[in-house]
Amino acid sequence: MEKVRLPSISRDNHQEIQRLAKKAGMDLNKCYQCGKCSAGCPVGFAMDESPRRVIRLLQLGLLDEALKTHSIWLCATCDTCSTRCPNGIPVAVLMDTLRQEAKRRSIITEKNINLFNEIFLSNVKMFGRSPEVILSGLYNLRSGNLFQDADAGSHLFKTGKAHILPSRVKNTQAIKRIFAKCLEKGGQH
Amino acid sequence: MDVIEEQKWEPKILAFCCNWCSYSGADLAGLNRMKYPENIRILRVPCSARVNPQYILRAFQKGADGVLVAGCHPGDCHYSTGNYYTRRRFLIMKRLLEYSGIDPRRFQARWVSGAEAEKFRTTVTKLCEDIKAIGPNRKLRGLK
Amino acid sequence: MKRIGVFICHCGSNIAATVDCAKVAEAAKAFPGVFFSSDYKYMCSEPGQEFIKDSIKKYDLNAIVVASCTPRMHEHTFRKTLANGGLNPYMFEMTNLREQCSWVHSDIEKATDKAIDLVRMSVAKVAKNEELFSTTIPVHKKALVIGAGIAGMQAALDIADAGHKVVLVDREPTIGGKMPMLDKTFPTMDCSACISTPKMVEVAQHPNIELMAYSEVIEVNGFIGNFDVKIKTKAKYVDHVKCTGCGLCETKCPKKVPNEYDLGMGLRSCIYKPFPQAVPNKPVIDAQNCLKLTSGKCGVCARVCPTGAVRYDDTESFITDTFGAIVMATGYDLYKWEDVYGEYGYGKYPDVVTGLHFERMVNASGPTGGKIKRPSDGTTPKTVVFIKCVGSRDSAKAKSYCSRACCMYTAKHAHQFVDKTPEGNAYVFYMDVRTPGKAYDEFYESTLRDGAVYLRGRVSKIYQDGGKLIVKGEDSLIGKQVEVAADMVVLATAMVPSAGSRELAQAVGFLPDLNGWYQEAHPKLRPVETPTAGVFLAGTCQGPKDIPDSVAQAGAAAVKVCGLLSKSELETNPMTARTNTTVCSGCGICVSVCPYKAIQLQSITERDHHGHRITRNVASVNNGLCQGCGACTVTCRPGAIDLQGFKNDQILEEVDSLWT
Amino acid sequence: MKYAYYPGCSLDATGVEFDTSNKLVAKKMGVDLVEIPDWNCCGASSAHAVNHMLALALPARNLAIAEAEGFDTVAIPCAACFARCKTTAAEAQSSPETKAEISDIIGMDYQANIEILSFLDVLGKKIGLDNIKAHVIKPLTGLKVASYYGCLLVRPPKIAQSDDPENPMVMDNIMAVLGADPVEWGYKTECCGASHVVPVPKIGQQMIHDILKNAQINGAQAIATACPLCMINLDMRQKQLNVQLGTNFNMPVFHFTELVALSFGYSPKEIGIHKHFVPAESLVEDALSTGARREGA
Repeated sequence: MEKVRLPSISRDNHQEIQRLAKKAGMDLNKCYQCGKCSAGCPVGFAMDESPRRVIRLLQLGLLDEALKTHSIWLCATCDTCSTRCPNGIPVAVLMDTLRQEAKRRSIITEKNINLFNEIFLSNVKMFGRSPEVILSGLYNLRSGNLFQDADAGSHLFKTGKAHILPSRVKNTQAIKRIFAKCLEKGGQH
Repeated sequence: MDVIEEQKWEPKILAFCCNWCSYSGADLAGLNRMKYPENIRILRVPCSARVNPQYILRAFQKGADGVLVAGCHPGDCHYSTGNYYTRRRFLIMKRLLEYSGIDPRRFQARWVSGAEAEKFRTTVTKLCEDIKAIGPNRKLRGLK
Repeated sequence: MKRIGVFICHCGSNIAATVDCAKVAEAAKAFPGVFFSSDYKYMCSEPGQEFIKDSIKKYDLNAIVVASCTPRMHEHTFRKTLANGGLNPYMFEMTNLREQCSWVHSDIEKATDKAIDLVRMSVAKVAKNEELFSTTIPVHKKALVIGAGIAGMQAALDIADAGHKVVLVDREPTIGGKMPMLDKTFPTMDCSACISTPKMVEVAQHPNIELMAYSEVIEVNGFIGNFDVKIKTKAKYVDHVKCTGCGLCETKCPKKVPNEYDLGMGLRSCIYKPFPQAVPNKPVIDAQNCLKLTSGKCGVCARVCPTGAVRYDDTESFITDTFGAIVMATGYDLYKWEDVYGEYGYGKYPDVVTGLHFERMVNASGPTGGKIKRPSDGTTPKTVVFIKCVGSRDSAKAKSYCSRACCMYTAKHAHQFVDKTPEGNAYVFYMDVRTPGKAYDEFYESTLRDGAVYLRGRVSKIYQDGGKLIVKGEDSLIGKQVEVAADMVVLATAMVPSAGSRELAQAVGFLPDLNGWYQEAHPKLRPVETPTAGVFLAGTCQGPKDIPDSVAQAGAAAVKVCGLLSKSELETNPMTARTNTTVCSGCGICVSVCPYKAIQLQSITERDHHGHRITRNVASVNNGLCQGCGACTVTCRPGAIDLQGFKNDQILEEVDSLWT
Repeated sequence: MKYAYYPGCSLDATGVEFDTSNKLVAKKMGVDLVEIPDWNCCGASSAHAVNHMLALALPARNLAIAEAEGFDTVAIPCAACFARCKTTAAEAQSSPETKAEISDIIGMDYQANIEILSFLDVLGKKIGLDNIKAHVIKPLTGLKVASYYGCLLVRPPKIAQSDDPENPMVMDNIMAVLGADPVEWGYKTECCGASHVVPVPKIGQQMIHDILKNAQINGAQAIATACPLCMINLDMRQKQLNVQLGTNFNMPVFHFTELVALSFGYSPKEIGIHKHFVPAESLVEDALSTGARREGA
């Protein structure tokens, strides 16, 4: 069992945690660790740390540990937790916030999810839309799972549910502008 | 006043304290021998809701450099609802004073319970420091 | 013309060490109206007080200022000194030189200057003091207890045993409240009805207690010692004088409806007693459902009644009476979890029940004869999940407070279930186990030994899956999700103030707290008093409590009542508000701000300056009710209402004196 | 009624029959759907995982265009798109700064006053059950349907503003007026994992499995969805699940508007029922024929 030496909060990561909590619109002290969020979490079964424990890590000032969890990547943002939290804590938003922060620090514990997001967004950036075929195609290529969902492919094409040529936005400049602006406004992609 | 006077100037601050919370908070500060500036003059009232805004205006007219109104915490009023009136009343009062050119820092309404000796001490100490920083009040002086 | 005497106390060295008392006394001589000023080692000592009395005679003083410790300490002492010295005790002001000067400062020069200022303030004020006289009000030696649950019954019995008359009112057809509904009581596990029903009988038979069941307090006027109360008794449709309570009518009544007493799990007739040991042990007719009263048909009960006690034409009746004191004992209801807990099924799953349902189930005289059965199919559950804090400690959905009794009764329920179901599984989902009571934690531990499994975590969802209820939680101690396939789920729902308690409080003249509980006058030092003098609190109306605490608090309230009723009259504090009717415009704003309903508009007839008779409204203050807070004085635009002892001119003189 | 229509990427591909049935139903109900010109992807389900502002700006552009075109309402079939747009609107409405920042990023003036409706809202809130009932000519009598809402149409409650976050009934009620028999089940608002099934298949599959399982246990013959992502997950993945988890699911899944369209008398063919992965025609035929028999009798 790993030992935590308290106080574990150095001044700056305390401020860092407060900043993230503020960004997520929550007050960490409000969480009394009842676990209702984790009890109802549909992805909970696959998480290394339950959402409750992720919040606990932050309460104790263990920011890096929190950012290293797989949980923040596995969260499906279904908001079951936030909806039922007796203290009205926006848990899902916190997960988003931590995920974004982890990515900013390039702490990526779920490579495939990150890869999926990157391809997804680079598609959106390029076409203004998200052509599913290209998405899964590129994803398979880069993740190395070459034949994932290949079985479904034929049916998709046969039924016209997939097109080789992606539909795209005419005004691609507008989209590029949006991406550029958002990047300069901090955050990354 | 001339420079020399300016230097040995000591602010005079009037504090209205409700009998049940803030006045006994001040007493407790005494019991604990807590030190705070001599500039404060406590005037005992049954409830902060007894403090008529007129008194504050009068104090500033007569030459008060600062005024404090202290009462029980909202919800703990000995008379159950008095300090709610106080709270609303002095929000407006503050604006009026600001309007009439008085630095709002000169007038404060604070909640100090009978147990909060330390809070009483820090409140009045802070108030004194602020007022010393702002300097003597000349607004409303001698207005009749 | 005031002849003021000033006395500066050294309090040994307490004051003298930091304040130059002689200098202060000397300075005071120069203050307007001061005829004598001196310092002395201990003013509160016997010789000190003699010194004051002598000076009063010697210098013909008619107002006194003593500068010593805090008035909260010795104001009363010196008032008596004045009285003994032949002055009105209110011709007195006290300067706080110890707590608020010498003890908090160290610079002698500055402290002395401040002391002089403080004394000047007191002198300025006392110059405006007037003689005040306290009046007396009579005390009606009769108490009203509202609500006849265990707390109300206990309070009534204690007051009655002390020899005072008590009227005990309850809106239900029987007294007893919720306690008789319970099966056993923690931690001793003695039968709840067995210890509460004898009390009900004792109440009914007590010569000093007048029982008014099926009745409600609808109007309260007056003040401490003199509350005028209007009480409504609902139509019973049965003459309880004639009725012998034989119960024949109940057996013959053709219509059956769900029994409130069994939370709808059992049936009752429309002419009914809520339960066999009801007190009074005589039935009433439920007018909403009675065939005779709704459709005119039937009339069986009247026909079978051997004493002809049934009265279909009965109507509600009213009485008014005067009481010296009132005890509020209106109790609690259970939080309506069905309204907000969708994740637990909004009450659409029949086998998700509350703790009170469970109590009725395990109760031998309950609808299932003491057998734990699933409401859905009547089978015996093998796996039962207990969920704590449903509605409690949930600021997002329900109540943020802890309901205090749930941890213990849930432990009791879990114990009872495993006790009655040898191979049964009891799972308790909790956030904390709070057992701060004598033998409470030991009880919880015994429940654990019985085999109940405690899981730390709030349940997120319950859903029906075939015959089972799937309960999804987290065991937060291992950080893993847990899922229980349960046959029945018991919710420990929050306590909330009983329906109508807010309206009642307003009628009596005080405000409940944010959650609707009755607010005690002081959380520590006046726990059974309300801000309204003469009104006291017993039991859960003040906040969630278990039975022992309710009974203890009832006893405390009773003592307060007895203390009050032991006096034949009360001396009123003369420092109350007073109206100058000549300038009062009758706007009535003071009426609305008074927390004690002490001010009323009263019409007076007078002659105006042309000699015409005119009638107009003016504010008049009831000295019995006024507590002297002065909130009214500030709202008075013409400045007609003022507070004796803290009059506007007194305070303004104090303010002015600082800068003269 | 004239609504701006935001199909979103999926309806242009895997959700094509959702698009078709929406338009058929709208036509029948006299609702004029006008596709937002040159709309872009709303960023779901990746943008919010990466960049907060991006997650607001992408939907905002579409909404701003619709506003500029003079629409006061936009109808959005995809639950994910719906959620992203509602979130954007909520954040912009709650803070003028955010609104200004968004407008600056997209280089258009975003008012955040256009009303955003899911198709459940359109049918449930705007058109209304009676109106739908009036158009039913081929009731789906006795078809046991599990109405599946998923997460984004009901949560977070303040954003989604559905009829109920824990036990929504709007789709069940619609199914009932179609003559179908809505089943009571426990997973109507559980999450299907959205895109998880691609990057983390094992997890995604488990989530989908649990939903199908619960529908099965509670006697559903079919599942009705209101989101193309849910649809593709529940429909396309069954075969995969059977291989991976050794199950034998064969549960037809529908876009709920397909069922509405069917009961309005459109043929399975024109709606595109044959495009489903799990064959659904025969089930539909049975339901329609029993319906017809009952009508006849």
